[in-house]
Amino acid sequence: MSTSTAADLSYLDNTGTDPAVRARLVVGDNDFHSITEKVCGIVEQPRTPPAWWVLFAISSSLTLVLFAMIGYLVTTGIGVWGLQVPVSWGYAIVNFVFWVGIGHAGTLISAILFLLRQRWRTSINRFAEGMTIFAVVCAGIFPGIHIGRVWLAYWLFPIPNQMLMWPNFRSPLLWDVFAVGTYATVSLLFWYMGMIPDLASLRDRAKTRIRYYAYGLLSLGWRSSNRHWHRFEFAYLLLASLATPLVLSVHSVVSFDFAVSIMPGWHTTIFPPYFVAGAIFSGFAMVVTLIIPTRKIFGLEEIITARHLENMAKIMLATGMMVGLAYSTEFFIAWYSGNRYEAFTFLNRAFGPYAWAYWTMVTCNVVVPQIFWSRRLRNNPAVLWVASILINVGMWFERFVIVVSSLSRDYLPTSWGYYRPTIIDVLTFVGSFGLFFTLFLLFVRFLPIIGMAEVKGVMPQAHLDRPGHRGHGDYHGDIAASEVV
Amino acid sequence: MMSPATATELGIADGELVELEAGGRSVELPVCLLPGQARHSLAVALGYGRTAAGQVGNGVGVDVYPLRTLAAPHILRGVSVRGTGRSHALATTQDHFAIDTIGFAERNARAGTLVREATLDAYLADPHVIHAHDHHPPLISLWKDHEYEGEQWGMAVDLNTCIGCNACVVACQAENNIPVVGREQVLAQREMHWIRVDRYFRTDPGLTMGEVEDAAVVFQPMACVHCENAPCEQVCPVAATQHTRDGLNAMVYNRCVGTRYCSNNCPFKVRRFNFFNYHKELAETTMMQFNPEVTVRARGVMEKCTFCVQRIEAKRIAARNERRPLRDGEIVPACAQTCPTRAITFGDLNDEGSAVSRSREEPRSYATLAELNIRPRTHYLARLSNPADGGAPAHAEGHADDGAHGKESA
Amino acid sequence: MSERTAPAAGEPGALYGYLVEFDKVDELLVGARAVRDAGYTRWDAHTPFVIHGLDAAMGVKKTVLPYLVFGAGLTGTVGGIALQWWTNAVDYPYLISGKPLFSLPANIPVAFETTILFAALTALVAMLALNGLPRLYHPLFTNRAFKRATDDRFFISIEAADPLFDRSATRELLESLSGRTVEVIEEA
Amino acid sequence: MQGKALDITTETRHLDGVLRPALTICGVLAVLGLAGSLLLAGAGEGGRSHLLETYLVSFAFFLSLSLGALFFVLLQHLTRAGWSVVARRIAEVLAANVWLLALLAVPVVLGMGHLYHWTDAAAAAHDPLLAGKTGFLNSGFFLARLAAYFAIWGLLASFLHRSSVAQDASGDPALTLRMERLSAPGMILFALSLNFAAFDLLMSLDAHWFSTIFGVYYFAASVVGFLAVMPKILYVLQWRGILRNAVTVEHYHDFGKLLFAFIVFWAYIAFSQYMLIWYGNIPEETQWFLKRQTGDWAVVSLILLFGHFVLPFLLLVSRMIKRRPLLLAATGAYVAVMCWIDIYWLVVPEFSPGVARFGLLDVLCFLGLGGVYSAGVLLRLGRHSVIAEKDPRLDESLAFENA
Repeated sequence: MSTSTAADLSYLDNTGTDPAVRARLVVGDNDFHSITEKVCGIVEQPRTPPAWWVLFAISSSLTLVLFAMIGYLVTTGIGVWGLQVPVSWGYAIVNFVFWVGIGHAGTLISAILFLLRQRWRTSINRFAEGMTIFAVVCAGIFPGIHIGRVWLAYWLFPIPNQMLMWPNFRSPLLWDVFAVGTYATVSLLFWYMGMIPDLASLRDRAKTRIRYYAYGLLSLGWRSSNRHWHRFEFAYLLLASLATPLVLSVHSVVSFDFAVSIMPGWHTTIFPPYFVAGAIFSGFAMVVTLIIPTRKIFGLEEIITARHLENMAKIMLATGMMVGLAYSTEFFIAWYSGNRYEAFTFLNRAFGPYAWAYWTMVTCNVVVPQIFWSRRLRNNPAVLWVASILINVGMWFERFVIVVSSLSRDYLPTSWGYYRPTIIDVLTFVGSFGLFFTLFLLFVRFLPIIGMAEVKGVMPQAHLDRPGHRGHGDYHGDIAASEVV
Repeated sequence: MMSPATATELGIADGELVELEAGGRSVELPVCLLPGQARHSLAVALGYGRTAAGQVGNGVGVDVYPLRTLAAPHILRGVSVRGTGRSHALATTQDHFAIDTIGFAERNARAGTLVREATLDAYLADPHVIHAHDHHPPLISLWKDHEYEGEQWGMAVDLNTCIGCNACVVACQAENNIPVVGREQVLAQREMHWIRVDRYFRTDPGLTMGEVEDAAVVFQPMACVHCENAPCEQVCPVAATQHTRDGLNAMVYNRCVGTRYCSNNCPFKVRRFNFFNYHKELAETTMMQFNPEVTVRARGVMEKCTFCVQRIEAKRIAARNERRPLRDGEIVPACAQTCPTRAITFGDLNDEGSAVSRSREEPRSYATLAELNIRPRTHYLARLSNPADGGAPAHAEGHADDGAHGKESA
Repeated sequence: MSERTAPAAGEPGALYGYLVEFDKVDELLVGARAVRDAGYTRWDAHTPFVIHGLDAAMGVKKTVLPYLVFGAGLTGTVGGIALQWWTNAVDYPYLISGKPLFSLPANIPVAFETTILFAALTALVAMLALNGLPRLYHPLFTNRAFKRATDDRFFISIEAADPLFDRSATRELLESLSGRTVEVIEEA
Repeated sequence: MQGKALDITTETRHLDGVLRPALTICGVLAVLGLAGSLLLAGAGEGGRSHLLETYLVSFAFFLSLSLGALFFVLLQHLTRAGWSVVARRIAEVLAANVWLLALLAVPVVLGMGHLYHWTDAAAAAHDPLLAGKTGFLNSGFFLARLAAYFAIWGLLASFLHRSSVAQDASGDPALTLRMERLSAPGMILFALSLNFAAFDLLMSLDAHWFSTIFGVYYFAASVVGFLAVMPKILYVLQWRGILRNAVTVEHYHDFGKLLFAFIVFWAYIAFSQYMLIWYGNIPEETQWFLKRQTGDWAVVSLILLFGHFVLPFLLLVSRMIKRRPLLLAATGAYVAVMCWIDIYWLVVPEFSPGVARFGLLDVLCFLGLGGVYSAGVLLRLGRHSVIAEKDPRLDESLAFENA
């Protein structure tokens, strides 16, 4: 593994394919301390960079737009949106599914990759988990505001009330309440728990009292004790094992919202795994969209390496193909079923009034990822970035196609309709991006965006004692050359 | 109104504003394409474009009296039509969207199974002819069905006698305090009718919209059919719609939080949502016109046909006071009461002698979308026709087509 | 600090224990084995990240956490099913879509989520509780060098409360390791 | 460079002495099983049909093992996995055994007329639903597809097996790269073919019924099946002194974890399919489950629920079992039986509504086919080393430890 001169940036390239050598997960001359410096340095910059302020101003303004739209909606009525009778779920639900989908990558990277011993996760998991939380916050807003009487949303919880009534546990919307609620809670726990040791690092480096106390409080008095680490690791493993089926379940439950119905185009048994694959797909796309500029701005190329990006590109390719397989299976079965309504729904998707949405979806989700077959293209961050944005667009359209095109033409042709969003719909959607980025910017400014303790644990220096142990994970390589402590 | 074929000839699109000129006078009207309108003929409605009709009537539509002359009070000849290229949105409660080719074909194909018909000859030859195309496995659930005891309300609509006059729609609207939402909301497809008359055109198969010369109309009044296994009920998270003991698919307005999930999962799309507070700006006197027996729905709740539950309860209480059982035919929902041809029968399905039960026995009786195992409580009696030439309507593949059956005709 | 004026254990100024710092992982592991073999029980290693093999080197016993979490998960499942059964089939039964009052297939998702929720909350809370966290103050925090325990240094601390603790013998043991100077930590 | 790593040349890596007795056992099983089931089928009434049905069950079961193995090998290459190298050769052999299954498909093809009611063109023409599907469900196209599936699987498996064997001699890391590169498109072909094969072989038994998730279901069943037999194979090999030190408890542990995960995955897919259909309550879909909850089949469904999910879940959640090769092998063997019952449950209710006439014939047919299948595996396995000797990641696998 080359650790070449500073002028030569090729040392950043760890995308080699030699099967006998594991790519290093951290490149360059890094030791434990330099990792701490690099990651904490982002948070510890005494002056907030102007670019941050500009972005923050934009995103917080958009957040205000979101709140204004919600205010208008609540005071006026759902009618301010473009909904009508065949299509009585529109942007709000599309956005909900979109954001929840994005919110899957974090826990996926953390939990599933953890269980699969994909050590490259350590550089990106914190970041992705943060993104999960913010996406789930955005997602959580939509089912709340999309109901006709927002002020009664608490009726969806099984709270004893004076009507002596309980919610209907047969409804998938109630499952959603539990699934998304659990998911938000567990993701938050997972994120926070993983952050405790890093918060302690920030505490121990604090130069001001406020920082000392703030991070001190948040890190709960973590003192790096190995007896604590032991339970911590076990708890982390358990949380990962719990979060993995949870991730699957949450998007499955979201898919049940559609799949339990009897609407053609909604009632499809493949929805649960297909939604999960789509969620992973869109989640990774969003991580890539965010991480490429972030690593550039903060100079994290040595920790979030080219290999990381390449791995994510491959996962996007794989999940994109899964989604494509699901599209074609659905199409095939729609014909095979011999069910007139089912068959028409799919014909209508591809050639009806919403064909534009359908083909946007297919192009972005199935065609675009094909460029990742090329090693050169997937290792080009600019190409990857653009592709990831297109995939985000495509995944939004996937939900749009499912929700809107299916509803717009169901059983009785006399009730067919064509849904058009209003400006309020659009601004609410745009506003949710404002909220997402506001939270994201705050995260980048105040919390450690890379799990330092975990990155250190996969560095070669951490395993000097046990040569045999180099085996697993996507690191190892010749230790001798990389011994730079 | 203009036939699609004529429109194609003239190069005029649906909803386009056209200038009609006759005898040097002209008016500008939007075109509404209607299959079945005779070729090269137009129909315009008198009575619109009034200036002193009060708040409701002023400025609605176009006054076509300028075209009318003493010499030709009803039929004008030699009218010239010129498209203007501008268009006008016609508010209709059906066909909210211009139909594309695949949608057009699909509608034609579906109409035959939704609205069933047969010729008298075919029916006499085989009374079950209208079920000839039911191909579905036995309607059995994966769980043990409930036993329904006591009165079980049901309805039968005879398509043979229904003339599609829309009186039921108006009666329902008056009885159940259904808001009048206005043109804009209708354009946004948010009309509130609990019962509507679904209209399909029967055309020759294989024609595209522009080629349709002639069309017959079939129609079907459609309200909530109170499915036994109602798809809407199970998806409601707050149990705002559930089955009553007497089989009504009840809507609990003050429990409804407005997720609209029930509407999505309703195959008939008969549920209506209060997108706004439609009662907000009504005059005191208008409010006093409301039926005090029926709740006025708030903003953000779903509503739909109740089988006139207020009437059911009133009769039930009366019968209980008189210590007698309810008589068949005693309870009459507003739509049935108003129907000029008595096409709607209402009664107890658990009572074998009731009119509605007897109508179930008829071979003509069928339930729309029965293959979904939703067990609708409203059944339809298929329409029989006896065309003079013995040919015409094949029950089989229905042929319908598009057009406009508008509430507003410019 | 003389014996005579020594405050009672736990009071300010009392001896908490010794702390020794290591630069490298392997040094720490060697040290940990030595301390383990000497029979100490109230001692600990402090590392900025998890070091595999350290648990064995220290002789840390397996935590009971998985059993707690499994129990909590089971409680969640049973609780979730019971909640749905009681609310929808017993306390307020209503006819919904002709489905049975107790519709088990429809109850699985919620029961699953409550399982995960209970188990996950237990995992975190029990982990913290077993670790005695949050504990915002600790004598070790008084040591400046210890701040690098969250950065790049490795430590072993032995508490004075350990039955085998002996001021000189323990110090000798620690000094025999390849760490830096042994530091004295006092309660404050 | 790996100080502690095992020197692979010190291991027994060939079946040699074991091969002959093992083959004898397989041969006896095959002859007894097949002859016995033919005999039974000839004797009993409707025996021939029953034999065909149960043959299809066992055929689909052994096919699922090979497909699961093929998936496993493809996945290991795609993810550049290190831990599994010691066991990959065995999976390669299982996968390559799909050629034998192509041969074993002949009786299924010959019995098509009985197994697949849509093959009856006259009846299909009478049934509007089937008439609409004849473009897809017709004998010619069915056979062509079947041939295509086996070609895809066989060629993929052979390529992976042969390249790996070639590496035993040359140790050329470029071979690993080639296998990795091929695995990506290979996986896509695999996914497509498995999906449609499941539709063709199993779903079309009831040509009226359809479920988009069905392919995924068979996929889940395949992977569970493969992972269930894997610890048993490893255990038996080690018991006969082969790979005694190369395969460690760590590898068993990982197979145990994967088995656990895929059992949960199977349950997830099965639940999704059932719940969605139960909930939607549309007869054209529920009819399929209705058959499986009527009469005896309700019991079989419950056996699957508890035996294929609850019990293995409880067993495998324990770390103890996963780290005891014997216990894991036993659990795996048990799960494999459940997998067979699963496929039985997919197939037989179509022919025998209400009555699960499970009997000696089923057992004999299973054993007979099992004998043939195992003999195929043994012959292939005996030809080369049972471990990918010069895989560049072998050392990593040998030194592998669960963190």
